[in-house]
Amino acid sequence: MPRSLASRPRSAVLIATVAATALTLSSCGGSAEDSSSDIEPVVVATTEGAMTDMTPGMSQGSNVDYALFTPLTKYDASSGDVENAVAESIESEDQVHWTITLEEGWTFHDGSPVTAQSFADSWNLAADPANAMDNNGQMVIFEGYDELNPVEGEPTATELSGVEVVDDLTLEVTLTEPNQLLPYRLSSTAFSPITEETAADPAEFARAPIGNGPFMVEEGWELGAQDVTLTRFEDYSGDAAGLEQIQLRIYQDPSSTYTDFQSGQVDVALIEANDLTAAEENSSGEVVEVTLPALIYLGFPTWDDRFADVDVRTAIATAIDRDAIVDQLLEGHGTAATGLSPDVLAGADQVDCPTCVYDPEGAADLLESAGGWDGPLELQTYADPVNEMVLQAIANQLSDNLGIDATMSTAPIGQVYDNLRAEESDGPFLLYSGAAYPHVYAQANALMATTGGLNMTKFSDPAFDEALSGAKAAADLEQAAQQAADAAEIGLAEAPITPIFYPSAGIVHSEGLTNIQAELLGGVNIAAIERG
Amino acid sequence: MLPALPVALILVVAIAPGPFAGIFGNGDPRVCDLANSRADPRPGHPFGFDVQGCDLWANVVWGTRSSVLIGILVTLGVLIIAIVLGTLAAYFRRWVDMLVSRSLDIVLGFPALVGMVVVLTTIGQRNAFTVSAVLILFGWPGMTRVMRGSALAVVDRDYADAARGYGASSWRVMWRHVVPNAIAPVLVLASLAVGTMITAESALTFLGIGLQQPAISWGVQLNSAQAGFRQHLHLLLAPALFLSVTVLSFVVFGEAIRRRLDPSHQRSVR
Amino acid sequence: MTSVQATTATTDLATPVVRVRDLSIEFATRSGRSTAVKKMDLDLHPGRTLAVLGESGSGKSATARAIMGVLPPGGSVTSGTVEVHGVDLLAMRPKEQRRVRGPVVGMVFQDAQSALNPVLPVGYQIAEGARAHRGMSRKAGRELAIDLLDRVGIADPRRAVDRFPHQFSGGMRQRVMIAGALAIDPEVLIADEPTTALDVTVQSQILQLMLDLRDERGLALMFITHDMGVVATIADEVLVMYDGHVLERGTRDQVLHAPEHAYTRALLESVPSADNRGRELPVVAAGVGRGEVVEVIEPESDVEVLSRPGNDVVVRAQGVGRDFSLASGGDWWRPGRAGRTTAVHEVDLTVHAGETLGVVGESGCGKSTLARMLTGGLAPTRGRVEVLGRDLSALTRGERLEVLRDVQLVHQDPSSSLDPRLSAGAAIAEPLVVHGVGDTASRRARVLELLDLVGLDPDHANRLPHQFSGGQRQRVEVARALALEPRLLVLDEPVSALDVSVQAQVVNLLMRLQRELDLAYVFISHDLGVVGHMSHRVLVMNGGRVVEEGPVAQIEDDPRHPYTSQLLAAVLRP
Amino acid sequence: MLGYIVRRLLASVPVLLGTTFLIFVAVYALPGDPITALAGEDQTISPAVRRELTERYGLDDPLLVQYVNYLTGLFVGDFGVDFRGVEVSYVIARAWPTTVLLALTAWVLMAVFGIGLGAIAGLRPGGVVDGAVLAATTVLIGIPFFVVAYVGQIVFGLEFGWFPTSGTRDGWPLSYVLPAASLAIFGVPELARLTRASILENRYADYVHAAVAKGLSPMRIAVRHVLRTSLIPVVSMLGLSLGGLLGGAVLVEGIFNVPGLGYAIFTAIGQQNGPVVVGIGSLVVLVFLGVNLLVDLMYGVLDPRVSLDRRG
Repeated sequence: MPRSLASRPRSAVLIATVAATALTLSSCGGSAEDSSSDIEPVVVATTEGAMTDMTPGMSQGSNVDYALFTPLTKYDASSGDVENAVAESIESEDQVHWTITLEEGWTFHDGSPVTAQSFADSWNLAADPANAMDNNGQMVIFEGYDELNPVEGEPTATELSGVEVVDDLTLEVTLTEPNQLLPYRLSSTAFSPITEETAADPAEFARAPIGNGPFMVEEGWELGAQDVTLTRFEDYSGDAAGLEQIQLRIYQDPSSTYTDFQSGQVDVALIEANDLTAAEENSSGEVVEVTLPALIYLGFPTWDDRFADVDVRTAIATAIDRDAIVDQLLEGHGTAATGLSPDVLAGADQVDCPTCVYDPEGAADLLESAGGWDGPLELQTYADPVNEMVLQAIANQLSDNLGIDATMSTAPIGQVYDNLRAEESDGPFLLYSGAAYPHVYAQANALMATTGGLNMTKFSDPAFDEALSGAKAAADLEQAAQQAADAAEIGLAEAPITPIFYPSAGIVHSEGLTNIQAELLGGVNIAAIERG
Repeated sequence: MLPALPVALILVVAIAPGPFAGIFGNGDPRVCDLANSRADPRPGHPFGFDVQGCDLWANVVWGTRSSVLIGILVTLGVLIIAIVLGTLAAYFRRWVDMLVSRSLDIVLGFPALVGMVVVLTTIGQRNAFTVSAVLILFGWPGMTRVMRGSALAVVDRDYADAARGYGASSWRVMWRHVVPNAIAPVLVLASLAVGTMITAESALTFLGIGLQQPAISWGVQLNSAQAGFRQHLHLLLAPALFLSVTVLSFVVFGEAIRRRLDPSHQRSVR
Repeated sequence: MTSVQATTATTDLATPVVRVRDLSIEFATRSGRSTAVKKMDLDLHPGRTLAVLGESGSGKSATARAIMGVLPPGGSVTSGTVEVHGVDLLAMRPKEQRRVRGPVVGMVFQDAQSALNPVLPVGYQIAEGARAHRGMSRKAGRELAIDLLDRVGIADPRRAVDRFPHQFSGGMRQRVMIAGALAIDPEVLIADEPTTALDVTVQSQILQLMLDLRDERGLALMFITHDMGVVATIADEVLVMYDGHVLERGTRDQVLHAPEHAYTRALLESVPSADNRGRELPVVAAGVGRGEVVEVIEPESDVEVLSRPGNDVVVRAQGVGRDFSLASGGDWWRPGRAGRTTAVHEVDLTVHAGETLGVVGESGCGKSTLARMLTGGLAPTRGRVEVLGRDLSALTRGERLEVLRDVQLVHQDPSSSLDPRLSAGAAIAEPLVVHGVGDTASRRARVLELLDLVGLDPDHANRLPHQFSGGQRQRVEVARALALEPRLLVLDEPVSALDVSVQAQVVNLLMRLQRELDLAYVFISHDLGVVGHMSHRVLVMNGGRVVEEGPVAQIEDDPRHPYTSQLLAAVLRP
Repeated sequence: MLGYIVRRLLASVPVLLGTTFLIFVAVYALPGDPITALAGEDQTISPAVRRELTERYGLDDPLLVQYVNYLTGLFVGDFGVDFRGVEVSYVIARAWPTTVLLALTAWVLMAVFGIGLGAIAGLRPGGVVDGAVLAATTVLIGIPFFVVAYVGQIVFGLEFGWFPTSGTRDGWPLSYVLPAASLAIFGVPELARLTRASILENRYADYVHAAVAKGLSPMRIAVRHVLRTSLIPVVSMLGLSLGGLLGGAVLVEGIFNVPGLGYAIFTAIGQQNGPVVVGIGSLVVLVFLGVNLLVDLMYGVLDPRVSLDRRG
């Protein structure tokens, strides 16, 4: 259906999910297992986008990626912490040089052992520009990336100099700058290991992946296949999967999954917020609502003189009634933003957002004292039904509370970003930002740092940048979280962006299934599902 | 002519929606309160409220304007192109006909919807005029084809020949004899096209490439209604009802024109 | 041999196969109901021909269609019986009717082109009746069709049987039609003007065929026609209809030679021919007659009033010819195939002021192409056309327009040569507007003058073409042609679409205009009678060539070319 | 006949060139940077990767060079590689059968209902069926199709459970009924009206009267004489409607999650995946031209008056 046509930034296309509210519905955490194989396999809906290329360098962090691959570390949905998975330890003295030791006994689905080389191969493959892999940019943390990816001219290296295999179970990694958050980053499937065969010919394994995750595919699938069966990997070294088999039902467009769920064709599906109300009112099946580790925010084009004054930005930000938008417009399916990320992300609950309050009178006074507003105001977003709905409501509120003639317009997503990058837009814009890894630092860095990947406001504040760098170089994770939160507050006080809400999605599942959890950045945790 | 009444009424609403919107009290489509979001109909608000908490009746009435404007604009555009190209092709034949017929084939060969998506995405600008222009761009071949066929028949009639015989210029023959006599089937198609084009606009908007807020049109309303129509059916029904009635009025009107122009009404529209 | 002999059959006259009594037919029109046929009686006897004579709208076709149950929409029988072998056909149930219509009474329609389904092979259409009624197999039906095609005179019937109607000529199609009716072996055959659209030579062949079939099979034939010549050829009894009423009935000789009713007499006298050459024709006042009261306006004098030609040459053609490339004219990327056809070979002709040059020929002989070349509508491939001494091809566009004001074309079918949306006044004024003659007021005056000249009333100026009768339309067309005061009118079959009585009016008008305005005419027609009536000289065309040229008397009495003789022999005379 | 086909094929060359070029230009002009779209807006793309991709897809060549390269490939049956590294011919091959099946099913439904209803109405004008058909077709024109599709999905798929609500897992015909019916509904009213008008036109033709005068049964006359001739314009419209059906497939395939060409091309437009858009676009145009040729050949069969060698 058309609403998903306009793709969101990537992590959103995947309907990314960190289960902030991460519920374990039923507490029977045991492996009450159903061994009778003649029972119909549990059908889990997924999107075609998640199934195009499963090579870690191309992976998108979907729940299927996590079912097939297990990286060095793993995010715990219930606590919000990062734990070791394949790694036995990840240690550093200076946050630049790291020693990674692997746990013994991990094997790939084909029986070959998971070694230090398996990780080095994967990272080198992704870092090589000749492969033009999507996750090439993530390898930037490793020393030697610049030699492989020079700004101009030919590469002067073929492998990352910062990744060194010491022995089968030990890696020595050198980073380009101190980064206390490395364990968080390594939990991404982009950093999963690959077999020797995959390294030699990645295209061959794109849709017949040999991973090290809790599930395996016995045969590959064709592009466009409608069903793919996953079988439990019995030699998995982590927590064994709850079900013997899972049938993935691949949707081109996730919007019809709810209808299919109702008609009994699907057992577990991630549904969009629009369908949540219907799902809650409907008796068939059960619903788990999850808050996405993402933020919908309003950004200001700081290159436009009209928004140069922080008071003007603050006035606009505080004239928005976030609670009304979430409660009325979104029918409660979302969370009014009080910071940069849902609280479950590390450090997120320590962020205070001065512009996230609703104070219409104060906003009007503030705008008045800043010189008032002249002329129309055009808000922008890309074509997406929720974005359009929310932005229209914001426009209405600005008109009502500030007396500004506010309207909205939409454009194709590519054009919106192109215009912003070229500084050709002249109105505040409503955008989505998903956390690249479960840490408030990720959002703060992406949205407000001078070099941030999603810094569309062209905001640049040395004080903020410095504070944020300090967080990365912090002595421990706790301190890193606190410093990142402090930095975020510095940025938010300048109001280059103002957070609006954290979007929600829902997992519906048929009765008889338990332990339905959200996976990091990718829908339901497939391995956790149990019958019972 | 009785069938003209609904069309006339719709035109009046399109030109001056204000009084009609205000019949039940709240006539301003932009007075919105999120507290009323998706609220059901209640006294003073016969159609209830839309997602933004605006009065749906006022919105639907105001939506008549852009929907009907687009319908008429596109039909006029297509009609003019059809008359000009169809007549020229039929009158001059040879390379003019070849050119017109080939371009016609090219556009017809294009799956129109896909073409419109590509072009509208490319333009980026989406207002009543660009949407109309795109609908015209992909809508002209059908009517042009009919006009060409109809004009071909007229050009072959003796009176066109007779006019040339007493020295009338090509321009005069086309304008005074060919066009008036060939236009009937195209006019009928045109009256039907108004309705079709209104639906087409709503389809484009549904695809997210038609009009967009803050424009008020039935397509925009239907588009925003599809999100939650299962819980709030009135969101979908109100604009759909108006759309259907409008299209129907124009269809009935076209049918009446057809009967009038073709008393035997045995001749096919095409 | 093409002359037709009527043989009088001697069958029992007492028991008619079909007996129509008190038949009335009405049509629903916008302005209410109108009576098409009023209390009609007729009998059809085996082996005999009843000719129903009448002009358009007289109710003759409606009678036939009512018998066959194919009245056009809106038509209905309001009273009367149609007894076939003593049983009333109209009272039967549809299923029983189908056992009569077809098997007992067959029908041949006027226009075989439209009465044959264009998308079915003729063999199928001939056999389908027999297959339906006699349960004949497809194969047997095919054999039957081949037999019948052979019988109606179609060469190579085994191949013809699989062809489609459009692959046949008009006369052949009519034969196919007849074969289709005969396939069910009816006792009665109703033929509704089956030869009207055909050339004279073909017409006489078809009539002969029908007479042969009548005698061979003892058919009772009902033959509907407006043509006195046809009546004289084929009828045993005649029934004259006018406005739904039977005005006169009797044997052929009685009606043709001793008509009782004034209308019948007027009809007979108003047929133009060399015999009444140059004389004014009697006219039935159109629309005056209601029922049995018909007003006939007899000519004021019975003397020849043909104009005397002058010596000025108005138009001269020298060796003009025209080729057409074939329809498969190729595509845009390559020129048409070599296929070209010659419509007109080298033709020479001269027309003087006040003179009528008759051009006679059958369809496809190049008459119309010649007409268009003379009026500048079509450029000749060869030779040249001079109008008042100026060579058309040597003139600039503007000069040509000026010169061509003196030459105007009058089309065959006035119903299509007048723009249906322009009033008569506007149509007549059009040439004046185009040439910038006068202002609005003076043009209006000129229109009234022209209307008066062609015998129409001033208030006719505001009427639209469809509000005129056929004859009146032809008058409007003539008035338009005269608007620019031309010296020459090229008349392309100006009266062939008109009824006899109307034809007489137009012929009278044309002759009067010639005398008054000293006009030269090129009068093109397939009808030797009309040409003989009003021409000074005649040009006979065949296959795009002029085969004979000379004064009327010489052509009529002493034809030198065999084609001319053939043409003359095929003419049916009352 | 053969000569005609060859000439027609030659004549479609400029049309094909024209349309593919137009699609090419339009895709070229799509806003946004395809490389950014490829990786995702929030991904950082190193200049080296950008160079590699630009090189790989020839993105910095002038438009005409790209077009000529594309055509050369097309000439040997190579549709190129899309921006996700998948052979476009592969994308087409997997989506093609589904869409063809869907479009053909819709086509048949449209023909059966359109012609059937039109014929009943036309043979008994003014009757109850005629009135009902006229009313129903008029109302149908006024309802936006997606409303019809959703309602059909919910009523027949969900409430009654007669048909699957989405996907093509249950194969033909079960899985195809709902989407095909939604697709066919666009065409039924117009087709029914055309059939009705065409029948009314032929009902009182002389040859029908001639058939009555032969005492043929009404059924035989209706089928053999009236319908046969009346269907000629209908066939040509059916042919033309295929383009519309393929276009409509875009919407319907999305709503019913049918993995076909329509959805592929629509997604590709969203992702600025030019090669897929151009590839599928060219293919659809090619199919359209082919179907038109077929329709014209059919015309020759249905209407012997039409001599194919004389049509340009």
